[in-house]
Amino acid sequence: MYEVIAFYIFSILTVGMFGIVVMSKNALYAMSALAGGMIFISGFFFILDAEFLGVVQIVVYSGAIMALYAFGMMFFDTTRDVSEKMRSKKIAYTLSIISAVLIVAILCMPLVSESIEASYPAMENVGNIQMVGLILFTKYLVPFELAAIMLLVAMISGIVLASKKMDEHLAIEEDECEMLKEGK
Amino acid sequence: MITLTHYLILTGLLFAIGLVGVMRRTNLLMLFFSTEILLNAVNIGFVAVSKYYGDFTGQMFAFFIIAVAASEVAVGLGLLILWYKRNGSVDLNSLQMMKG
Amino acid sequence: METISIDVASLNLPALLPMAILALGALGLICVDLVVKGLNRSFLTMITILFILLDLGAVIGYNGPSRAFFDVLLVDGIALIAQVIILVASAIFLPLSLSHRHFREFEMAEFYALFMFMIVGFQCMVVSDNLILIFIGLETSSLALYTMIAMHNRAKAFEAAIKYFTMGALAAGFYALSALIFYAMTGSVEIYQIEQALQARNFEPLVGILAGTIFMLGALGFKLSLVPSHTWTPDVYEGSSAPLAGYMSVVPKIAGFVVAMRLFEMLVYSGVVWLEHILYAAVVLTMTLANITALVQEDVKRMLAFSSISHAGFMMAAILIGTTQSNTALFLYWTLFMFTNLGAFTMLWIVRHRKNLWDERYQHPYTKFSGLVKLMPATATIMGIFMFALAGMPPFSVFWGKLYLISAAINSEYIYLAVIIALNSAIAVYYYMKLAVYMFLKEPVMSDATLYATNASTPLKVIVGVSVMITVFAIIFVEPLLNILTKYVSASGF
Amino acid sequence: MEKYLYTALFAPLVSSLFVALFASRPKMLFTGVIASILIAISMVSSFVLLIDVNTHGALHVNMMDWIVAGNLYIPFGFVVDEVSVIMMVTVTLVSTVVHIYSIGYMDHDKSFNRFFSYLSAFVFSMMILVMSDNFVGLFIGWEGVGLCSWLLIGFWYHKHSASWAANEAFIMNRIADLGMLMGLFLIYWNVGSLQYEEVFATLKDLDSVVVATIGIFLFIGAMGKSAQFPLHTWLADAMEGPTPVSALIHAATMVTAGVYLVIRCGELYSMIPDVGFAIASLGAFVALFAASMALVNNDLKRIIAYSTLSQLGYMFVAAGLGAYWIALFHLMTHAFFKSLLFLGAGNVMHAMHDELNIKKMGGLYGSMKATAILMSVASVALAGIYPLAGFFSKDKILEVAFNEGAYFLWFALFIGAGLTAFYSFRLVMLVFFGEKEYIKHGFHPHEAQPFVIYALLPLGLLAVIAGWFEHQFEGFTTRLLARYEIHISHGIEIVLIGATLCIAVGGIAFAIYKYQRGGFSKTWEEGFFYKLLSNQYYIPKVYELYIMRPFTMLSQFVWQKIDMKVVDFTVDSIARTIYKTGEKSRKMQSGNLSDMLRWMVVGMVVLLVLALFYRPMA
Amino acid sequence: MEHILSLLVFFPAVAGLLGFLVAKESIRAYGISVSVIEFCLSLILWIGFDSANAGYQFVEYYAFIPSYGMSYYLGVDGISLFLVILSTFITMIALIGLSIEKDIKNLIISVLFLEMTMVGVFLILDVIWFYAFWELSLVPMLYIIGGWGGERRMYAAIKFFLYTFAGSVLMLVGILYMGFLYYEATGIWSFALPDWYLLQVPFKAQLWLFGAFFLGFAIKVPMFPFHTWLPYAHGQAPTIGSVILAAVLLKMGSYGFVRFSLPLFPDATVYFLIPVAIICIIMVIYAAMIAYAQEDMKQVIAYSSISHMGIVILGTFAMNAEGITGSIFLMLSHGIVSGALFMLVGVIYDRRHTKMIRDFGGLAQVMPNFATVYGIMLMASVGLPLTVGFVGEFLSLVGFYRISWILTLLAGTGIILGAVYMLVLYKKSFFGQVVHEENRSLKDLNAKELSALIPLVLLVAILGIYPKPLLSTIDMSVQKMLVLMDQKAIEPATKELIMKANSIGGTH
Repeated sequence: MYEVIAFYIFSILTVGMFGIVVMSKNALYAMSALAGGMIFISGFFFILDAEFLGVVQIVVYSGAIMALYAFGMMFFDTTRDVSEKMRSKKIAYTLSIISAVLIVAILCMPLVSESIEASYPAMENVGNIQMVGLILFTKYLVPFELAAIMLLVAMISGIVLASKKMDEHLAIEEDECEMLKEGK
Repeated sequence: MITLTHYLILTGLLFAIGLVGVMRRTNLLMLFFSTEILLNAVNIGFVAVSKYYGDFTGQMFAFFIIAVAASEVAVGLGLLILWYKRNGSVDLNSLQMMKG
Repeated sequence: METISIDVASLNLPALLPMAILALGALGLICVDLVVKGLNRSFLTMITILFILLDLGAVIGYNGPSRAFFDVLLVDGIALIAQVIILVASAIFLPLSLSHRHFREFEMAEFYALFMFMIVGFQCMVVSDNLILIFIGLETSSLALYTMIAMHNRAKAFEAAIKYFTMGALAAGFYALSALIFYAMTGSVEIYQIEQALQARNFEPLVGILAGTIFMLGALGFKLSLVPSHTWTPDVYEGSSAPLAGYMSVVPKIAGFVVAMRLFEMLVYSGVVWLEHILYAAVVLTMTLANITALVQEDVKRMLAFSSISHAGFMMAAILIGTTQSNTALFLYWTLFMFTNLGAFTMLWIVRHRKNLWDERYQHPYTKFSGLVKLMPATATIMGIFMFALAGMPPFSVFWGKLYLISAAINSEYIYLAVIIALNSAIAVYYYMKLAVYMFLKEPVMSDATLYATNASTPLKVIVGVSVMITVFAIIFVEPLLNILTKYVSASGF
Repeated sequence: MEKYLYTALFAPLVSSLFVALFASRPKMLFTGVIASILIAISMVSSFVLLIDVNTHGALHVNMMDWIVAGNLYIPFGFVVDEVSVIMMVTVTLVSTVVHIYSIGYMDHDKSFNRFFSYLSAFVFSMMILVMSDNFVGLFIGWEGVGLCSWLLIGFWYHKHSASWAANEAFIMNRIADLGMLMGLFLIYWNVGSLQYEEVFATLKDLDSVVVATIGIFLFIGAMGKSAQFPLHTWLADAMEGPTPVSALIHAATMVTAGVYLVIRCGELYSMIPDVGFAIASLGAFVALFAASMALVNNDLKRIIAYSTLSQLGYMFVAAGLGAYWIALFHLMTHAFFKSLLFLGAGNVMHAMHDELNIKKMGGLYGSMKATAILMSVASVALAGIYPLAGFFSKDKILEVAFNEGAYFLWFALFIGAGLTAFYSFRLVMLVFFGEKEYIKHGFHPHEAQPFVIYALLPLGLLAVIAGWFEHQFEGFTTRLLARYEIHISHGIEIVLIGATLCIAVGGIAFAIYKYQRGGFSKTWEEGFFYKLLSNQYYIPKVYELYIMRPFTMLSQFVWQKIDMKVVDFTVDSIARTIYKTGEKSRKMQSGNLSDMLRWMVVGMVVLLVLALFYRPMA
Repeated sequence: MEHILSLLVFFPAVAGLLGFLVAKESIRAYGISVSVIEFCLSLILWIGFDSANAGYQFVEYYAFIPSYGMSYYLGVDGISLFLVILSTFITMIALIGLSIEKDIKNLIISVLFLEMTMVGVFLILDVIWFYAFWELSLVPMLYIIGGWGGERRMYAAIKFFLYTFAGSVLMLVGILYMGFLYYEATGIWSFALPDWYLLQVPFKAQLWLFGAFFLGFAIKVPMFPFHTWLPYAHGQAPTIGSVILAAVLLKMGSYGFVRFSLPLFPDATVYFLIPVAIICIIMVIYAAMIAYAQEDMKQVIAYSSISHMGIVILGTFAMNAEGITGSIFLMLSHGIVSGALFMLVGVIYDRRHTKMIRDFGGLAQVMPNFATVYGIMLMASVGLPLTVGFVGEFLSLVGFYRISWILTLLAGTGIILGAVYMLVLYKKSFFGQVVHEENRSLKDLNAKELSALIPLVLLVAILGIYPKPLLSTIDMSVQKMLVLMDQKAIEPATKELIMKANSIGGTH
């Protein structure tokens, strides 16, 4: 019963939060809502006995990602209301509704099979974090390492893209700058 | 009782919300928010299925998805900053130099 | 909880060696860059190529079992072929950085590090049938690629990178959802287990499988630029530097093809007619729409972008047909296409000019090439050869791939597909020929030949020379290539 | 004897080729002389062959293979037998005279050399035509004379009318040639050979319908060359050529090729009397039809041309009714007097500075006696007055018609004889006697050079005496050709001859009577018949209006409307449609990121809808 | 003599490559020398050719891609021998008569490459390579038309290229399907034509394959209604382009019919015989009428080419030795005659820079030699006996007469209409008075032009009078092919028709 209540509360909250994210005109609201939504999602993780993921969710999303976004937002000066000129609203909304209906409809189907043997079943007496660690460093060591590389790539990218090197007009040609002014 | 289907429906709903955002947002930063929603929606599904099967693979996937999301944000923001520095706007309608 | 003991030998570490070499190389390069300032691009290029070659050696030298590292890695025939193609392509595209004029991205060690990480990503995509690893590989390579595009440091490059990135993010969402659906249905994220589980369930419920496939098609379709997820291609190609654009038209796609092959092949063989029809439609649409749009392009680079979409359509046709011959044809085609494409983009790179002298909007409008034969006969002829080769004109390289592909279609009774491919080649010949027409039949707009060679350098010329040789004398390589490819493809059960 | 054969055949070729070397040079007298000599050599050889055939029988040589493919075997084979040798003699004889005559006639022409080259080429073609031992060889000559006729009619090519007439002649002949070709094909696929011998040997094994078809097809060929109705218009127009050409080609030799063909295929036609009768009827019709047009014409050469047409009709009557030797006989005699007539007309033309309207002449007898006498003799011969050549041959034809019971044909020919006599002497009267109209027009006529006149003498002589050899001729030719038995009694025969003579003499007398008094009154010319006749029954107009113009318009229509607007347009519009689709599909590439993302979602949505609702059957 | 065929194929290409190094001033001489050598080589081939042997001679075989049945397979028989000689001869003549100065180096090199592809098409026995040469021939032609053509040269060149390319890609599908059928039947891949000859293709498949090949060939020939590229290509091409296009490239299509359609698909050939024949008739009459309506001298000849090709195809479909031999001979003769006619138009175009008939008139007075040569070629074109034009036309029509007399009669109207448009053209441009003052000072043929034209004139006469050496050689191979077709035929109707078409007498 407690689970049901939690599920519905979290569901309503996340949907609401994410709804704000996509609908709100104020970027700050949107970001805050996103952060909220992320945290509520970690709630689901706790309900689902994935404590480690729940923690990671909060730490990574709310801690790291949201901080980045906040930084970005300050940088872009979008704390005020943003005016978005949306093109062909009707199409967008029609598509949205149809896709929502379809995706939900499909996910309602009895997708799950009864006769599945778990590849990595939860073991008795072993905590979630231990289990995650165990699998992560055996079976998923390679993806884990690759993920490390990916993060490194992201880091390098972030550094390179935001660094002074890109700032100064490294482009040896200037032609596009003029074009830019003319164009937009 | 909350079944897996509930979670999957939630996943679907959130994913759809993400799609709505992707389609209607023209502010790039907020567009990126929407892509985060997409991934998070899927995460819920993974963890739920994982729970249902008593199998940890789903959690693993979710874990990696979080990592991916984090990396994407870094790169995405980097690109956005570059563009903003050049162009003073993060509206995607300003990205129309190339077409046709 | 008892301790887990794992036999190191069972991990089959050599399978991981190629990726490790490159990753370490990249790390090393960054470290060196920290210590030594102002490394010359030639050093960076060459050291990177060396690592790539080492990697290649490790790939070719691998002769262990196909499964490795808790079955996460799958080093089968197509993985090997794909890796070889990826590495060779990387090794031959990279020296394009040594152009006459200096581009700052090529001066930065980060670029090369990212390049190597990207290759690692691609390699991980092809040597696995685990959806997680594929996903991480995909993202690693994509993120590196986005950055490298942006490092060209032009407004258009940024625009291209952002477009590519945003669509990539959506595609990543699709990928994740698809993986979720498959996982929910089968309890596994490994393709061979998914296959078994689906068979055990007798492919029920079908809609679920279809939904999973659809989202996967969306994700891979983005990577392979299938209609309607192809819209990024021309813009990104236009925005990126020519070497990178050429590279993008070859390498990410071959990685994507391997994944698609692994995933769709099982579905095609499941006897789900729906899927066959959908793939058929996607293939036809991709080929035709891209071809038709390419007809009206005014810029050569954009035209090549659309043409590469259409070539990807041909390749999807090979996957649709799904016989050993068609899969062999895919690799044969792509190998031959790689060299020709390399040549074509190198030519664009060579004729790149500082200012947009010919057109406000485009770097390489057709008019730029007007009467080139009068100014630089050899350049024009070589460019013409590349164009006709891309058009599938015998006896140049791509023709043999196309021949084998059409033959594969016919042998599997896909007669109409064969006809459609043939008709598309006929349409495609127009826009390739258009460039030839401009170069050979029109009068030059500028009389200054040096305008066209401002970026030429010896390495570039060598590359063009090599690729033109391979393009023209492709017939010599076809037989050995075919034997090797058939052997590996059939050995891995496709 | 073969060497005589080859000499006879190739001397004209040598002449033509040799002279052709100087074709573009200004006049060189020796070309004409050498050509004449070579043709004369050919003539002599022909005479030798005539004697040889008379004593030793036919000569057959096979020079070399020509076309060999599949079962088809066509050699260059030549046969000199009773028929061909007669033709050879006639052709070479007339040719020689014409060549010599031309030296004088073409004296002032700047293309003197070219003329002789063409003329000799014609003789060569004609020789091939008559000497060939197979149908295709005949066809070579057939087309060869057509070519030379084209060249010679259009000799003065700067004249529009000349080149037009040349083309008309060639094209008309081509129409007929198609028929002939079809005949050849039919023969080949039924017989397996195109050699005369083999064809005639197997004829009896063939289905009669096939034989009849062959006969009709071949006759269509003959109609073209011999200018039978309705393919006759070219002959009158062909008078645009130099007069010697008219004499040689359009009177004596080429136009008779059709008759020769029918005679040559006598064995074939004798198997199909119905077709033969049709030929004869057509011949009789043309005899009358052409004569009627000659009555009112004022053009010196056209009158003679119509007369030729009429005489060809006579020949076809004979040939059609199976009297092949008689047809051949008339062919020969006609060649003599008709070429004489033409050459004489040439002298007149020369004297009158190429004026052709006989109304502007008159009284020329005073200034050109020799010509006047020769032409009068020829006219008498043509009219068929005893004892000149025309009498013997023409009378025979009338007899044949009567003998066959074809009284209607006989009557037509009978009337024709009268008309012939009338228009011949109308011409003679208007040209040589009566008022000297030419003075009003300021002409100063003079007689031709003496050697020209001398050259004409042999023809004049033959026009007189040729008929006397009737029996020898019959004996000689019927060795090869079918004999023709005349069943009518001697008495009736005498009556017939008398009647014919009477009408001929009557015609002459009427002409002399009328034209000594200045001819018919002007009111005649207003009459319907006069107009009809002088406009050649409006046939050229009909051709012009209902064939040429529609064809031209249709061609324009086919080109402009069908080829350009339909066929080509379709092709272009396919390309254009594809290109336009490209322009449209380009819009998809709006460059807007939002649109791009939406496209991806659209793709997903469409597929998902399909996944739910599309269920294909395997 | 061992590798003479390879030599023949690749000599011009190698020479063309080396031509890049030759100075511009002497490139003409170089081109002519190369083409003369090539022509001599082809004559040597003829001398060495054993005309009693109907099969392939000088065969060179080298397995190229054995796993896929592709090989480098050269061979020559009676059918192809003279077409090869025609190609080398026409190239030589065209180069001798070449009057273009602009970018001559590129032009000559293109022509040499073109020569390679032409000779290759006729000599190669591997179908894939055949296709390769076939397609490759388009490229130099594209360049020649587009680079040196008239005002609308781009349009013409692109149309020519795209049209023929589109047709041939479908042929490629057909080729590959045929290869697949061979594989299914024998378990071995092979694209060697002699191997394919041994295969009996199922009737249904024959129909489809015939269609696929037909499209490729028909566009090249060009057959109605696929002909509209030709007037543009000819109208815009420079003289040398028109000459080679008309003389040789069109023959590739008709050669394809003889080489592929007939022996590979005898039943389909018989099945489609009447429709194809009707198309031929339409071509003959329709093109002749259009030719009559033309105002441009070159277009007249271009359309007349279509008209004549109608007879060629008709002869090919006669299914008997007379017709097929005749049609091959007609290909040769049309090559010579139309080549010469296009050269002649080029001669006048060089002088007056116009091809409009109305701009001429009375040329016979000004340029007698020109008029004479023109007249001879004209007569050969209308098929006068003892010219080269007659033999082939006669044989083709004779052959087809056995199939249908009425269609032959209709096709025969071509000889009338041919005379009509040709003579009218001749009259308008050569006869009459000189109307335009510019024409009064025109120079007659110069030595260069004469040296190009006189060989053609001689050939017209010699082959018209003594075609036997050619005919008997061709006939030998054709008869062999007919026997093969008869053996391969599946449907009894086919056997019957072949039997009937090749026998004398009987009902029909």
